Amino acid sequence: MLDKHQIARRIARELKDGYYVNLGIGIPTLVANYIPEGLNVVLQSENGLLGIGPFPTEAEVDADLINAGKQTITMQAGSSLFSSAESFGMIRGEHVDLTILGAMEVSENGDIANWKIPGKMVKGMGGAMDLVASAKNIIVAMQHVNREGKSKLLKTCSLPLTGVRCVRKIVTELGVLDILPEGGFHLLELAPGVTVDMVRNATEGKLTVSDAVTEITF
Amino acid sequence: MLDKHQIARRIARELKDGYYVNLGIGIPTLVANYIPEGLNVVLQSENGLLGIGPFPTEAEVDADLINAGKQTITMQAGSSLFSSAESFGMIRGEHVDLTILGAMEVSENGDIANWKIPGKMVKGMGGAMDLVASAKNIIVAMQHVNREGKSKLLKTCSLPLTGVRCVRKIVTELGVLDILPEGGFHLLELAPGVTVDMVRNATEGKLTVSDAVTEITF
Amino acid sequence: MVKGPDVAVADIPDGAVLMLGGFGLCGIPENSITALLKKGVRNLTCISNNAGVDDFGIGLMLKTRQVIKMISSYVGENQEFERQLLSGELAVELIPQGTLAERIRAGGAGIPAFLTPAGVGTEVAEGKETRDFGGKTYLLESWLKADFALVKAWKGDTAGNLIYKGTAQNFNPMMAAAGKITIAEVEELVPAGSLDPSQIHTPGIYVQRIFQGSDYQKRIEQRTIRP
Amino acid sequence: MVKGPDVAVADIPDGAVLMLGGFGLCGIPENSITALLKKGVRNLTCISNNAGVDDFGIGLMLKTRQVIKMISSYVGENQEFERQLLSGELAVELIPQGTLAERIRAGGAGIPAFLTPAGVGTEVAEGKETRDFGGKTYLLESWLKADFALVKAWKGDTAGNLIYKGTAQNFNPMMAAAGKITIAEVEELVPAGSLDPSQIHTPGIYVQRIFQGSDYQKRIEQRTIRP
Repeated sequence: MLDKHQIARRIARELKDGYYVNLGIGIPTLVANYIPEGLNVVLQSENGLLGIGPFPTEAEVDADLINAGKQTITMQAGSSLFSSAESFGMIRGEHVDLTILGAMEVSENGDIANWKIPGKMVKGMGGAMDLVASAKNIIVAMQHVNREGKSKLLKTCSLPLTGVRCVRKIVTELGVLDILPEGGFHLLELAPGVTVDMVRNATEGKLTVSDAVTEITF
Repeated sequence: MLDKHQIARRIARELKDGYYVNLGIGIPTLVANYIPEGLNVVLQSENGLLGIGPFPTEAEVDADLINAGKQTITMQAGSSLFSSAESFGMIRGEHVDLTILGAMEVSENGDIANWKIPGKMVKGMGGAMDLVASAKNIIVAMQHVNREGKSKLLKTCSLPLTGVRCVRKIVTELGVLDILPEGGFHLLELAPGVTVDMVRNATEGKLTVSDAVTEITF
Repeated sequence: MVKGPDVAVADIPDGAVLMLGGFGLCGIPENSITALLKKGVRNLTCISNNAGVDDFGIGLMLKTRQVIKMISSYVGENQEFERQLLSGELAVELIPQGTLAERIRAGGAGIPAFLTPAGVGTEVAEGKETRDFGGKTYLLESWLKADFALVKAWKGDTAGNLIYKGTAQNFNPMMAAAGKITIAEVEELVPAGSLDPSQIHTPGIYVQRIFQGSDYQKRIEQRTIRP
Repeated sequence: MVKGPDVAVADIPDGAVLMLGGFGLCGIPENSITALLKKGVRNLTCISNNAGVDDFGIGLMLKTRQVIKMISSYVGENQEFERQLLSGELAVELIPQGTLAERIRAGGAGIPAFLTPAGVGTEVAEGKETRDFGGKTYLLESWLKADFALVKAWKGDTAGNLIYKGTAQNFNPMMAAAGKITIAEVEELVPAGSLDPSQIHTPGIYVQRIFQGSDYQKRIEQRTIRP
């Protein structure tokens, strides 16, 4: 099984040279730590920055420079700063190559729910609905099952949706799955120590298995 | 009768302190020469500048600094430069206090025609349609009659329209006229040597005359 | 130019619709918020991406119950907010962040409505007109305007031009354009002509009142340090 | 980064839809136009506020009959243009300047349609859907995109960030965002990290190819001097 750092590390392999990438809060943020050497990847922060750098040293901390998770950050060489309207213009206009975000549920047709649990406090969707409605390519980092052991990869989402038919790929503690254009989860890779049956048991939605399932190695 | 400089000079009296003003090509451009002393008026150029200054000296000429009439210009202190989208956002959003432009015809309900003569070469409307559709206040500088002596202040415009029900005030060689909210030209001021009858003869549209018509003096 | 925050907000009436710039606590109009607290104006509708934290930003105005409605994209950092929302004292309208940014931009730019894909197929789409365009479905969203916009910039000049620092730009430029009256507070106010015209983020035409603020706290929500 | 204009435009095919930045002759992509002339690509649709003059800018491509359609707001400085238009060799679509700017902005920002008051009650409104909003009538206008956008900036860096000079900004930033492939030529190309991130007019994400141009003529249409 993968821990959250390994999920991030596996997702980082999907990055390509020259990609502009938006990383959501949580596991997706960790992907920045595993960008392969030599790849030029520019991270977009929807609050108005292209070119997120590493977290600052104590001396570098600047209250006027934060990411969408409100963490203090630095800028890479070649960065640019802009308004939220420009930032979401970039996102809506499909200029960002890849969006990586977390999810509470994903359905077999690529619907995603990650912003609201009815009956609990509503915090708001932030930029998630804009991101999922417009991303050219979406990878979801999530747990395959919830704390009660129930699948989060479903036939249809039970929670209020964030977006429809948008997720392309999912990386969980159990493995890597595509969502097929015609619908259905398609298992591609297994985490170390995980069997196809374990994935099958943890997946409520329709699951097919690649003829060439491989084990994820680091 | 007023010459074009006097028309500009009379229009300049409509300016108020703190106004942002867009000046069209031709007579409106001359208004800049007659801004009353002590008034802070900021001129907007729809190609992306707030704060047009005087024409440059030979040494100051900069090909990258022009107005909407493609003339070389300078900038005032406190200027700002921006894109055409921002510029027309300003115009459409009614942030510009006053638009002064020329016209070929104006109708008694405030319609304006100033961009196209069928059968002649079509040059395009430029920014005129955006300006007249959104201006909070529009003053037209124009000739009362054409070269054949026919009125250009009409019941309805004969030329293709630039905008509808938008003109508020007209200054011609003969005088100053408002367009009433209910329709109709309303004569307020006469140019030196001009009589009410002369204006009446030169105005095809409905004309009413103020009880207190004054003569324009400079 | 006005003397300070108290003069700047003096005529904001009870029941006004306000826009307040900032993302989280970054780039918020600290001085104007303090002046609104002092003035005690009530029944405010606040359009702001976030609602501050319990003891800073808009959170302070929630504590004093001056706000009756929030229009935001994310409000998850505030316990008093939660309490008032659950008790029905406070109304909240949640809008996707990009739609919020664009609706405010549309308000300033004179565009009453536009199409966006954000929220299609979700509860955000309920009751909204949809349109298909090139095989994709979009929602028709309308502009947002405010009686007063309160924005915060780094530098400003006496002509009202504003320059923001870092990611403190966020919602401030669109809000500056979408306020009937826009009140800008800046860390440094300079004479017109001191700023480079090509570096202005908010042209002065959008700003009706400007003052130099003081005592900026610039609180940090998630101080994250590299080892 | 590409080596120069010839490489930058090498894959622009016959029949492509281009956007070309500039207002009049101010801020036009001089080097890219020269490369297109050399390449001899034909049947182009050009979206540009103006059509150049007889012997400069897009006018040069009209002379060589490389353009079959212009989409512009004002085309009144060009006799060859007039001749081709009257003879039916050239198609032209005239769009109000603000609508043109906003349609291009919408193309880059993923907004398929929006409402604008410009042109209501005129021949521009013919065949278009209208909407009333708050007692005023608006036209529904759609986005514009291009296969290639050719823009010109003052400074640029190797990350594709652009800074424009004076009023040479005009249509360039929106076109940079609305081109599937955006080719930027700059007067000075500097390494990434040399430009202040808060002064970037066009973020590098919009620019696919950038090169340092040469031999800029920067013609002036109306040289107007103060005595």
